[in-house]
Order: sequence, then structure tokens, then C-alpha cells
Amino acid sequence: MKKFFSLILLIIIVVGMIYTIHQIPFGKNQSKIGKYFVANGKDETGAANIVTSVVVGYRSFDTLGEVTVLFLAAIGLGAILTTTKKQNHDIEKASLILNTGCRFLFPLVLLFSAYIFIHGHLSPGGGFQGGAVVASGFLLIYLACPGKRINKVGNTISESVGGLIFIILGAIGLFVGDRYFLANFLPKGELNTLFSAGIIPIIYIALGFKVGSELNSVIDKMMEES
Amino acid sequence: MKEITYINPVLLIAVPLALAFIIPILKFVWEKSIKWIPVAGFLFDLIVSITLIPIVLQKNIIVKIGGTTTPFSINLVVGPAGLLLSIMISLAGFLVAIYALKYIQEGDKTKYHILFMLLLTGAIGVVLTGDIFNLFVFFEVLCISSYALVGYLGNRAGIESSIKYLIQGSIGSSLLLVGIGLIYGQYGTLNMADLAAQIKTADSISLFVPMFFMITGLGIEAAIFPLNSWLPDAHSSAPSSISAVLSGIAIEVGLYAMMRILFTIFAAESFMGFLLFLGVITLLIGEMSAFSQNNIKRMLAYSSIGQIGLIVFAFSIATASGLSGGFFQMISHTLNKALLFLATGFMIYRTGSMEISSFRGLGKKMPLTALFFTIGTFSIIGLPPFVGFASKFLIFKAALAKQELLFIILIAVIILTTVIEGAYFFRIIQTLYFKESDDKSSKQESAITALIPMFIFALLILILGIYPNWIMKFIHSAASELLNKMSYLRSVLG
Amino acid sequence: MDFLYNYIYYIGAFGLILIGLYILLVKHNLIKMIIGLSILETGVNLFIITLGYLDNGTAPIFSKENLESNMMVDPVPQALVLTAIVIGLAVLALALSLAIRLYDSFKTLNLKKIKEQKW
Amino acid sequence: MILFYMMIFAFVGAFLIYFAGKSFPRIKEILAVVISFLLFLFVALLYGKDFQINYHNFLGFHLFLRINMFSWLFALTITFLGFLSIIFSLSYMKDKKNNAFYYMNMLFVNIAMLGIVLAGDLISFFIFWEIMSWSTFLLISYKKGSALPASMKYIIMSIIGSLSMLIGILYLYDLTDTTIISQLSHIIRFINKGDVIFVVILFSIAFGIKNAVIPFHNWLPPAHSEAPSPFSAILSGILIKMGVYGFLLLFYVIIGLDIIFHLTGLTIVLNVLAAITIIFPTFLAILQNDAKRLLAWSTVAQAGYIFMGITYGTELSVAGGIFHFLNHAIFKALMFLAVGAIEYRTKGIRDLNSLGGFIKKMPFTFAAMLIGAMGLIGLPLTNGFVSKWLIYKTLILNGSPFLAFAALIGTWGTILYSYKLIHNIFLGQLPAKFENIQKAPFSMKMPMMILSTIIIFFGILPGIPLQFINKIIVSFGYHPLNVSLFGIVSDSGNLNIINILAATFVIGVLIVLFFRSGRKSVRVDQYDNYAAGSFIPKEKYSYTNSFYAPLDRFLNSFLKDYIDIFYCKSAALIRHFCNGIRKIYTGYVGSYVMYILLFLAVLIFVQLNWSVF
Repeated sequence: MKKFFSLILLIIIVVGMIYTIHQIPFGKNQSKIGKYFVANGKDETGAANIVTSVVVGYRSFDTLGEVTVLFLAAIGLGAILTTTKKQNHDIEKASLILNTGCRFLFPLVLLFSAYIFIHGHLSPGGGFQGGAVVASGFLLIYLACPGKRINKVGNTISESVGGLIFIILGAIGLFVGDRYFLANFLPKGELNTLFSAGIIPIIYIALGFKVGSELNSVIDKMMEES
Repeated sequence: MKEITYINPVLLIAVPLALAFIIPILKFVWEKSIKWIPVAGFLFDLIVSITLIPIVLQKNIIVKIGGTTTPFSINLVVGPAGLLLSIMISLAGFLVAIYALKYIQEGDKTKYHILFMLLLTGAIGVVLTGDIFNLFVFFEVLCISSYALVGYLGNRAGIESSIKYLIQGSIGSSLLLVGIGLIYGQYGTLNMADLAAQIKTADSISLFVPMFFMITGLGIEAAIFPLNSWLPDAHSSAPSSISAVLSGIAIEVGLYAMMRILFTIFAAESFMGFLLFLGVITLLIGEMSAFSQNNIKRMLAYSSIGQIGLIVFAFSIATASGLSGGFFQMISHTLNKALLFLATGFMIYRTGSMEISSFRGLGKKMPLTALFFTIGTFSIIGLPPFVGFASKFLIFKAALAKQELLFIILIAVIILTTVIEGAYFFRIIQTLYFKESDDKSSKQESAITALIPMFIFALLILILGIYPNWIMKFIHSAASELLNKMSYLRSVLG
Repeated sequence: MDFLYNYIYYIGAFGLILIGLYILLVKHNLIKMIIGLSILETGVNLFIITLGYLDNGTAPIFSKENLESNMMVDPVPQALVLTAIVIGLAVLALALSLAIRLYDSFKTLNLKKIKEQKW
Repeated sequence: MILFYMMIFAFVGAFLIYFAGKSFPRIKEILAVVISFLLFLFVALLYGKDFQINYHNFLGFHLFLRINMFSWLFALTITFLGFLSIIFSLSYMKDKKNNAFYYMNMLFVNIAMLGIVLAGDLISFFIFWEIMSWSTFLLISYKKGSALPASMKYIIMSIIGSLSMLIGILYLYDLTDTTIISQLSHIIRFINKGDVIFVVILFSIAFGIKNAVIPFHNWLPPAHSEAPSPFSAILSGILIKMGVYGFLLLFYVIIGLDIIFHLTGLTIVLNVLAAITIIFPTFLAILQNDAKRLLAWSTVAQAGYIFMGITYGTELSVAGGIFHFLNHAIFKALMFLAVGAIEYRTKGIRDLNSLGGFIKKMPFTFAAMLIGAMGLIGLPLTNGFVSKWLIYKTLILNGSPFLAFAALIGTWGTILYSYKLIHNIFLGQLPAKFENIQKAPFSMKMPMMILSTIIIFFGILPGIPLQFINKIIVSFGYHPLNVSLFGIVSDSGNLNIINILAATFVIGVLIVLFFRSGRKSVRVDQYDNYAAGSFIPKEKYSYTNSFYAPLDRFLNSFLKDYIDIFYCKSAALIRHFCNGIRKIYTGYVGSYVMYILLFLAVLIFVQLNWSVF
């Protein structure tokens, strides 16, 4: 009975959505702001990847909030999990092959992640994706070498400094050029080269570090629990 | 025209964020200073917000972020309404941060302070932003930090409430996101003013459906009647300083966001009649549920639901005076409920129990705390000369000015709820002062750092209760800004 | 058939949203509910991405010279979804940590049995 | 601005008492007496003034304080009784801890009442009204224990009343665009009758609750009996008369004679209510065994007389009503103080069945109580006689025999319960445990003495207060009464106290002579009598036990406070209902999710099908 009732409710909701969707032709037009970004993005921000120019350029304030959310998740997770009693599990050691393989892969993963977030303004990718890859590298180590832990101080510092660089870069924008927050005050450079798009790559690098270390601390906390 | 120079309001958000990011480093360098960081941050916000008042009263400040062209980059719109909320948030944040200096003893204190700062920073972001997706992001900052803070103490109640809150809150934000998506798909823009310019008034189903989604999503945080089940659990299980902020700020920010969307984007006049009833029902349910509570924090939480209902009612009158009443009630509720929760926090701390019956004789043991609690109580019931009277007075006046039978009936219901409210609040006063306690231990006044913020709240309640005119000009312009869609459009789009 | 072809993404997105909400409505187990939340979020994200789709469009990256800007898909939904995913991740992490604590305290994850906070 | 400064001074003084009480305990009592006396002096000096001042601007409303003859008389009564009861409190509250709180609230109540009568606009009227409500609440609760439910009842009724008044004020404001009383009285005639009746009903709820008109009386008996006695005096003497003031203000100042008495249905209803308020509480008073509860019911009944006077609407009745307000304030305060003195000496015993024989131990208190009771009954040569005479006269003259009869029944009942009160406390046999009881202290005697004197003084020279009252009713638009120093001259019959005085004197001489002749009788001990050899327990001779037992048995079966029972039942019902409502928060998160989706689905469904929004 309850399931039936639930289904009816959900169907009503979806019917409402379908009625609205009728107003939106599928796959036909670009939106108003989308058109503008595609047309002007590369000139205004200097980033070849328009998604990046939106994420770190036009809507970088969203990104600031997003970083904050991630930061919050790490902090909140820590706050919630601090008060548990630590249980000592005997974790079975991983096999030699896994162990060695992971150690071998780890620097490569980090290198790859660095590539992703440094080239965020040129190709698909960016700070978040790169950060996720960083974290996956650390996750490998955690899984393969029980007992190894990240350097918490270093992790915290990179977490904080990453965020601070973002805000400080934004705040510098208040004093130079057009005087608005998160203004792209550095020279745009030549399109499609590494040193282009002003502050975007710098922010993305900072974000890469920040996201990576935040995910690391999440993983670290979770691993401590298990 | 000469350009007015002002401090960029984006600092209201950026500075607390930067401070929050610094805190983890400070932990290694100078741990003692951490608890002062929120105090400093919100003091800064308070000062900046107040200095902005005269400028904002003349015209809205439009702050561009990440780009210069208006509908394409995010902007902050600092109007009187947003600034009013921002002042309230920073004031409450500042005082509650002082309170927390001594109050927070358990758990990971560093993380508490970070979460607390981000909670209120998210709130400031929500009230100042002029972009619906940005609103969603800051709303999430607010929500996620409150999920974490509700479970901060790590006790059974806290964890249980937190997870329930999280489930409901996440559904809310998903619904909000669907609403934003539906709007974006139709109009191809996310800027509120740009949307408002394209939507003259909500008339077709394709507008109503996203509106319903957004109302439901924001309504969960704003604790409107069927959506508020998380509130009593969360507010009663969080540490009291957080309950003060959640009750005093978070739900009002949710309500503000909802009203901003309803009035500015959709201009849904026809929907207001429904909200009128919803407000009164919320009020009724909240007060009735509070009536027979024995747990004081749960009672206060239910009372918050009631107050929110009253604010919704006031806003839904949809006249300038109704909106003024709503804003005034917001201010008064922030002051009252924050004061009540802060006082309750130390009373619980000293007695070790949340049962009202265990507060017997606290009027003698904690005279000042009990006095402040009494002031908050009187104010929330709406007795003169406290600020709650002024706000209820304005709401009644606005409702009666409509001169319709419907409003007289609704006001009769509101009177009934006030009577119920009086009944349970006066019961606590009697318990505090006129019942003998069992143990004869000596005075145990709250810590001085807790008394100072309580004193300031109580003072504000009294002063604003006697001289409400001092803020009326500001409130009027806030109300007319929220009500007048066209002036908002003109100020943003030029 | 044409209908299905035109609306397949919407159907998928709505289906995911529906499934997520349905799980949240009828399941009692916290982990299942968290999975439901995840599915719901995925559905919403898919829905938003779909909004930006352009028939035969290309990725909005000027990796080569002379790319037609009006043949590129809308970059905005992608940016929004990037944010939404991160937020979803944050919520998920928090939810899981709370689930761990909840299990520590109550020794069960069945939310029907965890009803201390009521009335 | 003098009025404003006076109020500020009083408020600051009240706070000063509280904080002085913390550090210098002796000062607070002196301060309280001095402040209340100064208030009395200020008000007395304001005699004959007529002006109003704008002292504050509250949310766009200009707030006024105003004084004229009408408010002066009330203000004087308030400050005078306030002063006396604070003096009385000096010894009554001496060994109570935390009495700074008591004095502060006592002053708050007095100031608030002063504010009510001095208010020149309805908003400040309301503000002071509410301040009075909550400070009264704190004072009633002061004695803890069973006082708590009593004060709860009071404050709930009070909130209902004051909120309906607020709605009335704002409704009136929407109609007239002003809240200033002097302007309202001009504008009100342009409003249609339906609105006027609506406003009158809303205000009547508020004033009726304060004035304890049936069916709003139920808070009064418990509140009066549980409050500290000096405060009961104020409560009964003047606080509930704020309702009277409100009615006078509403009917005669704001709405005006020529409108209010064209709403005939309304006045008839009010008159009948007044008659009911006279009869039933009187008989309920007879049944009471708690001295203060008896007085409390008596207060309800007497408030009925006043209400009858002011709603009947002839110049005689209005004058009688106002005069009876003044008199009742004096003699009821006196009686409460006397009971308070007994209570103070017996350490809190007010049960009429266990007292008795105090005439020897506390003769002064007896005399005071006797004079008070005489005034209450309305015996000649006391002030109560004159005011009741005015009310009866007008009822009979204007052809309302039923109302007159009701008033008469009320008086009979008054005699019964007054006698019960005096007999059970002072006459009869002294219980053994009270052998060592002492006389009332001076600070209690002094207020009682002053009040008794005034009762006799006004009883012999009713012309003095009636002159003031005359000015008030002239300001209402009536013809002045023809008042001489000793009485009233009217075309339908004169009242001249001189004649009564002479008659009383003659009777008194006769009585003295009669008793002189009977002096030869022998006094015997109470137990020195014949009982046919059987042992009679002492209690048999205690006449105070179940006084009026047959009447009691007769009335008890069908004279209950049904209205109070009704209120309590409905309160319990509401409580039950509230308890049910909160069960929607089931604790199971699945149902919460269901609520959310239900809300969304219903909104969409309704809009899809009917497009209501």
C-alpha cells in the first residue's frame, strides 16, 4: 500500500517535470549564457577550455563555494569521527605484488594528476579532477600498504594554503584592473599554450592541491575507522 | 554622478572564508587563538555591514565577481533586505562566537570553530547573492556545516538527528537543483535579475513546476509545515550555541531565499494566498507541538517552527507593511531565540538535564541567566516593552489593514497560538523562579563570556522594543526592495 | 521510436530521480537510503547535463583552430554539474561518516528502529 | 512633560529597588515607600490639570500621556492604595527572602496602572496594560505552590483579553486612522454601527476579563486568594477596576453617549451580564471557607455592581458606578489587609473553619474588618451606602425591577457572607493554638486605620468625592448631579446623610440605654453549661465549623462554577489535542520524506488539474 502510494506521488512529480520539459527543446539550442561563453570565453579569459573558463572564470565564485563545501566535508567528517574509540584491527598485509605495484604506480598517478590540473585550461580536466586522481593515488597506498599514513601536517597545510591562494588571488583582483573579486588580472597569453589564461592555471593548481589533500583527509579518516 | 566609494561587500564572504581556511594552519602555530578567529571574523563583518547601510539605503550595490558583464558572471546584490539579514547574521555570529569561547569544551574544538564560521558565511552568501545557482552553492555550505554541527557532540541524539536532517536536507537540495535546472533550461540564464526580467509573472505550468520544486527545496531549510520534521530533532540535539544560530539564522535565511525567489523571480502573487494558510498552519502546528514538551530545547525548537509560521504569514500578506512586519519579526526572532538558546545552554550545562522540571530554583542560583531567559520569553510571547511586541504589532497591523474577513479569522488563530505560547513559556518562568529546587548548592552563574552576549541580546531586545523607529526606515526600504521587482531589475541590469 | 530517441536522456534522468526517491521512501536501511540519495543526485546531474546537449555538438574546447563556436555544447551545465557532483560527494562522505557513528551507537542501521528523537 | 518624567522616575526607581536590594537590603524598603509616596504626591498635586503630551513615537504612532479629572481620580486611587499596601508590606514581607523582587514588581504594577489611566492614546494604553499583566503574573506566582496554577489561569485569560483588545485597537485604527483618544471621540460617529459593535465586543472581552465579568471571571478567585495579601488588596481594589476604567473610557469617552446607548441590544446584554455577575458570585462567596477566596468572590460580585452602574447609563447610575469603584477599592483593600494581618500573625492560615475568637487578640483588626464589612454591605454612614443607593435608585426609577431585584439579592448575600467572615475569624471561640497570638504591627495598622477613616468620612460626607465624580460625568456629557456636602438632591428623592446621622445617633443612644439595663446578667464560661452528664467534645462548640451548613447543603448541589469547569475542560481538551498533533513527527525518517514529496506532489497535482495559483 505504502509502495503504491509512493509510486503515485512520484509519478505525479515526474508528470509535472515532463510538462515543464516540453518547453525545453532537446538538443536544439544553446542557452543564452552558454552562447555568450562559447563566443567570448576564449577572448575574455584566454582559456581554450570553455568549461574551465566558466568554472574558474565567470562562475569562479561558485567554485569558491564548492571548494568550501569540500573543505566542510573533510572538516565535518573529522568532527563527527573524532570522538569514536579507535579499534585496533589486525589488517592482513597485502601481497608483495600489490605492495610493490602500488608503490610503483603512486608517483605515476601523482604525475598524471599534476598533468590534469595544470592543463585544466587547455583540455578536459582541472583542479577537481586532478585532485581526485591525487586522492586515488593515496588511496592505492592506503590499500596496499596498511600502516602507512599521510603526513597530516603537510596535508593540512596544503589544504589551507590551497584555499588561501584562491581567496588571495581573488582579493588581489579587488585592487588591480577592473577592481572586482576574482578578476583575471594576469596577462592572458596566447590561446592554447600552457602559460595562458591568466590566473586560471594558478587557481587550478591550488585547487588541485586543496582538493587532493581534502579527499586525502577524508580517506584517512575513513581508513582509521575501518 | 560621482561614484560612491565603499568597501567591497564581497569581503563579507571572502574574509570569513579566508579565516576559516587559516584555522587548520593556526592549529600548529598558535592553538589558543583559534577560538578568537570567529569573533574577529564576524566583528569585521558586522562593522563592514553597518558601514554599508547609508550607501545601500540610497541604491543597491551590485558587486561583480569573476567577470564584468552582468547576466553572464555571478554578482552579489547588496540591497537593504540582504544587508539587513547580513547584519543580523554577523551580529548573531559575533555574539555566539563569544559565547562559545567557554561553552564549547567537548570534541574537536578547532573543527567546531571552522564549521561555525562556514555555517554563517554560507548564510551571508545566500542572502547577498544575485544568482540562483550560487544561492544553491552557498545554501549547501550552510546545510552541510549544519549537518556536521548537529552531530558534533557525537552522542546518540546528535547522530540520529544529524542523519535524519541530512537525508531530508539532501532531498531538499536535490529538488532545488532540479528546479534550477528546469528554469535554466527554459530561460538559459541563472542571474536572478535576468530571470526576473524574462518572467513577468508566474502563469504557466512550466513556471509553476520549477517554482514548486524550489519552494519545496528551500522550504525544508525554512521549516515550513510539512517539511520541518528535521527541525525539532536537529535543534534540540545540537550544542546550544549552534541551536541558537540554527534557530535564529539558518531557518530565516532559508525563508529569505524562498521569499526572494517568490517575489523577485516569479512574482507569484497568486501563490501568496496559499502561503498565508501555510504560515498559519505552521504556526499552529509548531506552537501546539511545543505545548506539552518537557524537553526545553525541543520546546524552543517547536517554538521556532511557530515563529517561522508567523514570519511566513507576514510575508504572504504581500504588502509593504506586511513585509516590514515579516522582517521585523525576523529580527525579533533572531534576538529572542538566540538569547533563549544561549541562556538555556548554560542552564542545561549546570543542571545536566534538558527536562524543564530540573530547572527548579535556577532563578536563585543563576539570577542573571534566568533574568535574560525571562526577557527572551516575554519578548517572544510579544509582551511590551520588548521587541517581540513591536514585531507582532506590525504584523497584526498589516494584516488588519487588508480589511478582509479572512485576515480577521487568521488573526484569531494567531491569537490562539499566542495563548498556547504564553501558557508553555510562563510555565518555564514559574519553574525558574517559583519552584523550590531539591539541592541547596550555592550560586552557579554562567561564565562571564556567556553572560556578555546574553546581556547584549537582552539589551537589544529592550532597546529595539522601546525604540523600534530606529530601524524602521531600514526595514521599510528592505521591504520595498523585496516587494518591488522592477526596482531590483533596474538596479542590477542598469 | 522517434520519441524514445529524442527523449532517452530525459527518460534516463527522470528514471534515476524516480528510483532514488522511491528508495528513500520505502527503504529502512540507512545505507540503502544513502545509495538512494546518490542515485537521486546522479539523476539530477544527468538531467542538468542533458539540458546543455546540442545535436552533433562538440566539446566546448578550442583545442584546434577554426572551430565553430555555435556547434559547441552548452558549457554552463557542465560547470554546474561539476559543482553539483562535488557537493554530492561532500554530502555522501558526511552521510557515510554519520552512518559509521550511527552504527557504533545503535548497533543497527535500520532507521525504523532508531526512533529516539520523536514528538 | 511632567507626566513623562514622573513615569520615568517611577520606572527607574523600581529598577533601583531591585538592584539596591542586592547590595543594601535595608534601603529597598525605604526606597519603595518613598517612591510610592512621591508618586501619590505628584498625582495629588496634578489636581484640576487638563492637558496631554506627546512623549514617544512608536512605529509611527504618536504616544500621549494625558491628565484630566477622569484619569486624575483613578490615578489618585491607584497611587494612594499602592502607597498604603507598600507600607502594609513592610512587615508582611519582612521575613521573606528575595523581597526586592516583590517591591520592584509591586511598583511596576502601580506604575503600569498609572500609565493606563494616564494614557492618552490606545497604543500606550495597551502597552501599559500588558506591562500590568506580566508584572501581576509575577506577583501572583510569588507565593509558590498552589499560586502557580492560579497565576497561570490569570495570565492566559489576560493574554486572550489583551490580544483581542490589540485587534480592536488596530481595527479601530484602520477605520479612523488614529489611536489618539481625543481624536477618536470626534471621528467615531462617522463609522457604521456594525464596526462599532465589533470593536466594542473586542474591547469588552479585554475589559470584561480584567473586571471579572461573568463569563470571564474564573481567573479571579484563585488569583486573589493566592496572591500575597497586600497585593490582593491592590488586585481587588484597583487592578480589576482597570476594566471599569476601560469600559468608561470606551463607552463614554471614545464612543460617546449618543452612540453607545443607541445600540440597545448591546447594553441590555451587558446589563444582564452585570446582574448575573452580581448574583452568582455572591452565593458562591457564601460557600467559601477560605477567607481570601470569599473576599475574591465578593470582589467579583461587587465588580458586577460597578459594571451595572456604568452600563446602565443614566447619570445617577454612572456616578454610582464610579463612586462604587472608589468605595470598593477602599473597603475591599481594607478587608484584604485585615485578612492579611490575620494571615501574617497565624503564619498563613486563612481557613475559616479553623480560626475564631480573634476579637480579644486583635481588636484593632476586628474594628477595621467590621468597618470594611459595613461598607461592603452598604450600611448607612459608610461610603458603600451612598454608592449603592445611587445604583438602586436609578434602577428603580428607570423601571428595571429585575435588575434592581438582582442587586437586592446581591446585598442580602453580601450580608450573609460578611457576617460569616467576621464571625468565623473574630467571634466564637479561640482555638488553643492561637493563644499566644499578637496584635498586628503598626505598619499594618496604619494603612488599615487610614482606610477605615476614609470609609466613615466618605460615608458621612459623600459630597466630597461626588463633586469630583460630578466633574467626570459632566465631561462624559451628562447633566451634573445636584450634590451637597451631605448628600444628593434630585427630583425623585433626596439623600441626606444628616438625617441618617441623626437617626443613627438616636438608635445608638437607645441601644446603649437598652444594654445598660441588661448589665445585671451573669457571664459564664463557655463550657460551664449543662450537658446531661455526657461529655461534649470541644469542637461541638466551635461555631465556626461549617457555618451556614444547611444553606451550604442546599446550594452546593447546583451552584458550581460551571464556567470555570468549562474552561478547565476545554483547556484539557486543547492539551490533549496538542499532544496528538505532535505525533505527526513520528521519528521515522521515511515518513518525513513522504511528507516532503507529498507536499510537492500535491502542489503539482493541484496546479495541473485546477490551475488554482
